[in-house]
Amino acid sequence: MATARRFINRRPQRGSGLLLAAAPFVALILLYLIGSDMRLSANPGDKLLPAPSSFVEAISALALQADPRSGNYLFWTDTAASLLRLGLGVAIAALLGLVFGLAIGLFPYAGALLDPLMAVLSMIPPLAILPILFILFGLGELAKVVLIVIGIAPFLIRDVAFRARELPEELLIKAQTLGASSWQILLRVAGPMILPRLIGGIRLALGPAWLFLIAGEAIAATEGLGYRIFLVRRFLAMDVILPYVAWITLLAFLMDLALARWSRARFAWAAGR
Amino acid sequence: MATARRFINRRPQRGSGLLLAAAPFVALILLYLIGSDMRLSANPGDKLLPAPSSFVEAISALALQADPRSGNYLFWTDTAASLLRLGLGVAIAALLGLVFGLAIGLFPYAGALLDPLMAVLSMIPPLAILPILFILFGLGELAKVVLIVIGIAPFLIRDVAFRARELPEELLIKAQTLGASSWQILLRVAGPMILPRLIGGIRLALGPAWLFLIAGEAIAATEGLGYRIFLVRRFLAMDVILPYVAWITLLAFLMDLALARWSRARFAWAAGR
Amino acid sequence: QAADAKTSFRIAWSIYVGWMPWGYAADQGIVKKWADKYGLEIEVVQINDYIESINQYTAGGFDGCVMTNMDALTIPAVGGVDSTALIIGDFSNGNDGIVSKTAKDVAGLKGASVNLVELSVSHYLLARALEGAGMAERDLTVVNTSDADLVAVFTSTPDVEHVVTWNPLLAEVLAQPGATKLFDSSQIPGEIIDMMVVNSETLAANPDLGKALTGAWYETMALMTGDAPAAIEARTAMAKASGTDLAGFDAQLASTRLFDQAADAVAFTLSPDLATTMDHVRKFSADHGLLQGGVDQVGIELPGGQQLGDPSNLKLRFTEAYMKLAADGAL
Amino acid sequence: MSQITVEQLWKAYGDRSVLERINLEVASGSFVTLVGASGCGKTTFLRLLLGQEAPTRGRLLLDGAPLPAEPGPDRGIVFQRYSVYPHLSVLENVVLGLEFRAARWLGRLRGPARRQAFEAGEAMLAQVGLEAVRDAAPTALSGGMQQRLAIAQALILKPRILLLDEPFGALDPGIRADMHGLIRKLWHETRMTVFMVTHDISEAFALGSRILTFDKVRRDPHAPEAYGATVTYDLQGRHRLPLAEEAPPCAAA
Amino acid sequence: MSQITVEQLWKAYGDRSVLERINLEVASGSFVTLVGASGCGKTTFLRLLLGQEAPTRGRLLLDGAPLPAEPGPDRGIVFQRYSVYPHLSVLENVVLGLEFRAARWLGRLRGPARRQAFEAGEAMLAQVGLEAVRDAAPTALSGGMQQRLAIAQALILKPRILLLDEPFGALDPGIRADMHGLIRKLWHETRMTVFMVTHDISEAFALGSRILTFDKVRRDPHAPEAYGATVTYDLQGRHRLPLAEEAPPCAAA
Ligand SMILES: Nc1ncnc2c1ncn2[C@@H]1O[C@H](COP(=O)(O)OP(=O)(O)OP(=O)(O)O)[C@@H](O)[C@H]1O
Ligand SMILES: Nc1ncnc2c1ncn2[C@@H]1O[C@H](COP(=O)(O)OP(=O)(O)OP(=O)(O)O)[C@@H](O)[C@H]1O
Ligand SMILES: [Mg+2]
Ligand SMILES: [Mg+2]
Repeated sequence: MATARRFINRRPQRGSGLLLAAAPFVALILLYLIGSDMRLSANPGDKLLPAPSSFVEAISALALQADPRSGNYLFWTDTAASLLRLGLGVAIAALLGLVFGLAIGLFPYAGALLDPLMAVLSMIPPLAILPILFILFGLGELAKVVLIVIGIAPFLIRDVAFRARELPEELLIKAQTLGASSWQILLRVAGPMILPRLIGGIRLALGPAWLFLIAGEAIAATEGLGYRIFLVRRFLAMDVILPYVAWITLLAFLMDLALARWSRARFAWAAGR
Repeated sequence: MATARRFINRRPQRGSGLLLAAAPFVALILLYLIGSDMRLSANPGDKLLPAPSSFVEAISALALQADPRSGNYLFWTDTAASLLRLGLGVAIAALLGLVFGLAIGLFPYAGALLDPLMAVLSMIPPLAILPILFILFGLGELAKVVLIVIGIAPFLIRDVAFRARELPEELLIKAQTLGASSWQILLRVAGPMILPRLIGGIRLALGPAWLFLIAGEAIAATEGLGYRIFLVRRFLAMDVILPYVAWITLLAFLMDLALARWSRARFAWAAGR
Repeated sequence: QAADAKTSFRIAWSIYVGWMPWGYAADQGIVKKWADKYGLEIEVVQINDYIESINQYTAGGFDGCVMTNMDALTIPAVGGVDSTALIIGDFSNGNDGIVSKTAKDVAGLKGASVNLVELSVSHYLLARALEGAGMAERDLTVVNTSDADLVAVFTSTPDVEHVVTWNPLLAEVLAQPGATKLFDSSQIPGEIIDMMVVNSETLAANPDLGKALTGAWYETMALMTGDAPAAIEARTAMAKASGTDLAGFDAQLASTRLFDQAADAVAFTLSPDLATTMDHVRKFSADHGLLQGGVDQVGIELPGGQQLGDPSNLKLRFTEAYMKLAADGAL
Repeated sequence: MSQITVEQLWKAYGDRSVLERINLEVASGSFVTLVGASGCGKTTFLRLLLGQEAPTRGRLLLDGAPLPAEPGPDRGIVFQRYSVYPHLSVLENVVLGLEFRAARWLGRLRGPARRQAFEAGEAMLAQVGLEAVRDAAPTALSGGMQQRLAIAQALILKPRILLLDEPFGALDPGIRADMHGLIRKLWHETRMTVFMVTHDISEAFALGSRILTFDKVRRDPHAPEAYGATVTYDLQGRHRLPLAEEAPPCAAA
Repeated sequence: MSQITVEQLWKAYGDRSVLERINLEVASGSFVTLVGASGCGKTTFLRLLLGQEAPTRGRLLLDGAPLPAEPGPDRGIVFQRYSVYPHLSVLENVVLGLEFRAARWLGRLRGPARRQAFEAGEAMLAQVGLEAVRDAAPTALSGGMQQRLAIAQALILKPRILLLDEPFGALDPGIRADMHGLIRKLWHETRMTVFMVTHDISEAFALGSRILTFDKVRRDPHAPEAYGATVTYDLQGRHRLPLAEEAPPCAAA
């Protein structure tokens, strides 16, 4: 009976679903292994598609052996430095998003003042103003964090403002009939109700945040995942680059997952929306 | 009576709203002029914050005078080259978004196969895998277009897939009771209904698209807005960089506006959503 | 002047064979030792992106920065920052080169696309090579390519056939099977100069800064040259920091005329060839729009009072004074 | 011609029983109205008839053969909302079924076939009184007009069974009366079998030739979800009982 | 104590008249139900009473003084939906008004004041029969329970006027009857003035001590939006008229 059903109505079983999900990854890995083998047999010194053993060597050298110059385990100091910058940048942008987004979305005057500015700011490609940023904020940690903030804050602000305007008007009216002032509405109604959406916005902004982190580290840093990638890129050390990219992807993935989980646990009431 | 009203209930009049909107821009311009004047009076050769007249000179040299070396009007060839790359990249990504997004969102088998892959792909920072892109696609126009596609297609695919899953189930069921095959549902129901959302997705992706365009042009090019910015960065020619950034911002703004207008005109039925 | 009475200074450097000693000197405390001697604080900052370090210096973020003679002219000097070449560290003697997969000589580049960092010394090297072969830049197409990606694109993309670059990228590119070096900087010796540039006003107000830097530099030079275990160790550390090994680093050094003796640097600075070189450089810069006011826009002061360009706009100065102090053992 | 047989039908979602032990014979051409408290499984029953869900146990037969396991053109449906396609004009909405049937690959007719289909569509629109707005966008129509359009759209393929899930629940009382007239007229003309869910008892009695009430007969106070609902009353139309007062709601308020 | 006077009230949005020439005296402690076809301006009238909208012409007086021009704690409201805060527990929802009143800056009470407020909240919850679910999330409640919560939330500040906009429109008939009992009880106890919009005529008559019907009396066939609605019938409670049949709907179906 199920044979003739429309493709739109056919669902994979649990097991075959997992198989299907794994298939493209397996295919990609196989493709890589074949390509790597072909290039390496033509030129054993080829650096483009290293054998998997080279990844292990390169990464264990970085992760398990202290760098003789600095005594650091580079892989971990890179990771720590990048995560710190990313965390700071995202946290600051989120705070700006919450404060300015709520103000713009809730208060018509604030909206009239800042909405057009944000619309224009969000259109400026941050990479184009990198030189200006470095000059304004120096080449230290500040500039890298600022780049992330500038890169994602306008998006978060506009997203929060948009969502604040979408809050059911009835709930804001009701708060007023309960005697709430604008400030109390912000603090106890609009603020808490916007939080899960802010988390959603942060999840969307994580991709760009990584991008700006890497771009910033490429130009001025002495450690960090992006720094390392750009340092060894000059020598085409794919045995370092590819594991670093995989590691970044994994970190990004875990962050996204953690935020999603946390949001679902903490803001269970918003789940259905 | 209106004096004691809550801030949340107070709306600016039309005229004062315009004034408010203009205020931050005027403030920014004033700030720039003061800063520029201060630096220029300390060092007349300063290139960091040039006087407005320098912008005019620099841009009219690029826009109105043919380059002696190539005979081109650089400002316009840069703009044309960048817009072509951007347009191609966005168009291809949109097509991929539509095709794969609909397939993933509508067909459970396609979703099981591609959803996890897309989740992982969308987490890879494209800037980190630039070398791989060059190797696969060369250094010509193709690589720059591909960078844009790789940068935004996963987002568009996932966005469309998500929206396809959000289509009212009733409408898909109803199509089946009208005898539609999966293919017909795709073609006449889900496809057309997703289009306005695709435009919305493209609008969101335009920012990142510009980013990737600039990053690609920074790496290897002979013309383009990003190329020029990174080239003249070598001698800190802010008199070129700032007008170029303003021009990019304007272009991005106009594109966004045009898409919004067109979408509202063409998909009037989706307006209320 | 704002530069008066300063005791703490910031110096920027970026990774390049001739500048690695700065990183080593900072790591080993040599810079601190000399700074202490003159009662100063000197912070030595490594910056990934060479151009960004010069831009920062030009914008006032640093008091000194390493750069080539050409960039010193086209970036800080043109930007109105009066700069002095404090230490002539080396000149490129084969460290910059033109490499091709298909062409056999410079003339073979006619009509081709050449990938390089536009407006850099690579561009200058190409211009000089073309001049020597009786060609001009319009005979080929220059494709601006980021230095970080030159190796990748040359080794892996068939449509990139010719590149101009510097070490250590040059060595990577040459290692590619079938790559031929068409031209290198040893054919224009002394024209691509790597130096420590400091802000002239700061230097005038704080001559001790010049003394401390010069002292630290030549102590490091003495430490790293030769075959003593300490020298091997120093060069190994520098090799590691620049992403290669001792052999690779020594190979790069071999194509660099490093002035490890201050007296040699003084002699180079005083030689009349320097004026010729700078004249070439400023003509190239003017041709490429870097000196928009023409060849004479910026004045260059050479040792012995000789001047090039606009004498009322002297922004780039060469001086042997501090190196001479080192040569005389007077620091 | 379209006789429905329900045999020992049982539907559960995981541990949760929704419907149990339903046995029915519905004669071809019946107008069956389904009432019962919210959450009693009325919509679920319609979904089973539609083929959108499969029974957990038991069988559903159409003229003695098992019902196709997915929705198809033999069974039309009208939902409370979201029943028309916002991106198509009124006329295009009605013609859609004909286009699906005739244009397998493009889903879009051309030339004379198209003209013919559109004429049929206009005739259908005239029957539901929408000929004047044939080129309008459905979003511009009132709720009642949208539901008329949804009915026209479902009827154009002449389904043997028409399923209606609270089709007038969102409409104003006045408009609702109009719709009753319309649906009764169409039922008389086409003689199809109709199943209609409603919350409005008087509507159920006014329209139905047969009224089924759904409720739970077994209750386990410790496991309120253990048992499902079944048909508790099976009444002939034009026969009134104060059902709402009698049957306690299934779901806790 | 809370006498409402409406004088020559007229409300238009741009060219579109919604309400016109409304004159009313509502005695303190009345239970006024408002009926009328969809789009007749019932909600608009409530919004004017609430201060959410300003009249285009005419005046609204509360005990002889102009009504405050924005919502405040003297006038409580319950909407058809979206009336409770999903991010607060049931008890927190009820206490919110007390916290707003007492904690000007934080909007959140601490210490004994907090304990006192929460006790008052629990007493209020007991009145609407929700004491058992005080710590639950409102999203976990049924529709009827959510509306009871919304009423409790509005009543805790003892507003002089309570406005209800189709408060039971989304509820099941059985639950609706419960709610009628509840609202009547609370009205009796508090003696506040109640305005309640409903679509259900029998509800209007069952609850109201006074029933107002809204409709357009003037119509311009060429400009259907030129004229607004006004009060067409003003009836005492417990007095029935087949109003639905008489008053044609304002908005075209
Ligand atoms: N896909 C599903 N998974 C789990 N439970 C479901 C599912 N669909 C419906 N149910 C449950 O089955 C029960 C019956 O739902 P159904 O929608 O059939 O009720 P109904 O009688 O149509 O109610 P209403 O009058 O509110 O429309 C409900 O308790 C519902 O929660
Ligand atoms: N902000 C507004 N701007 C313009 N028109 C409005 C606005 N608010 C309401 N209207 C119009 O005023 C008329 C009355 O609306 P209102 O919501 O008061 O009707 P109602 O009697 O409550 O209807 P229902 O029974 O459907 O809730 C409608 O035609 C509506 O379109
Ligand atoms: Mg239902
Ligand atoms: Mg209303």
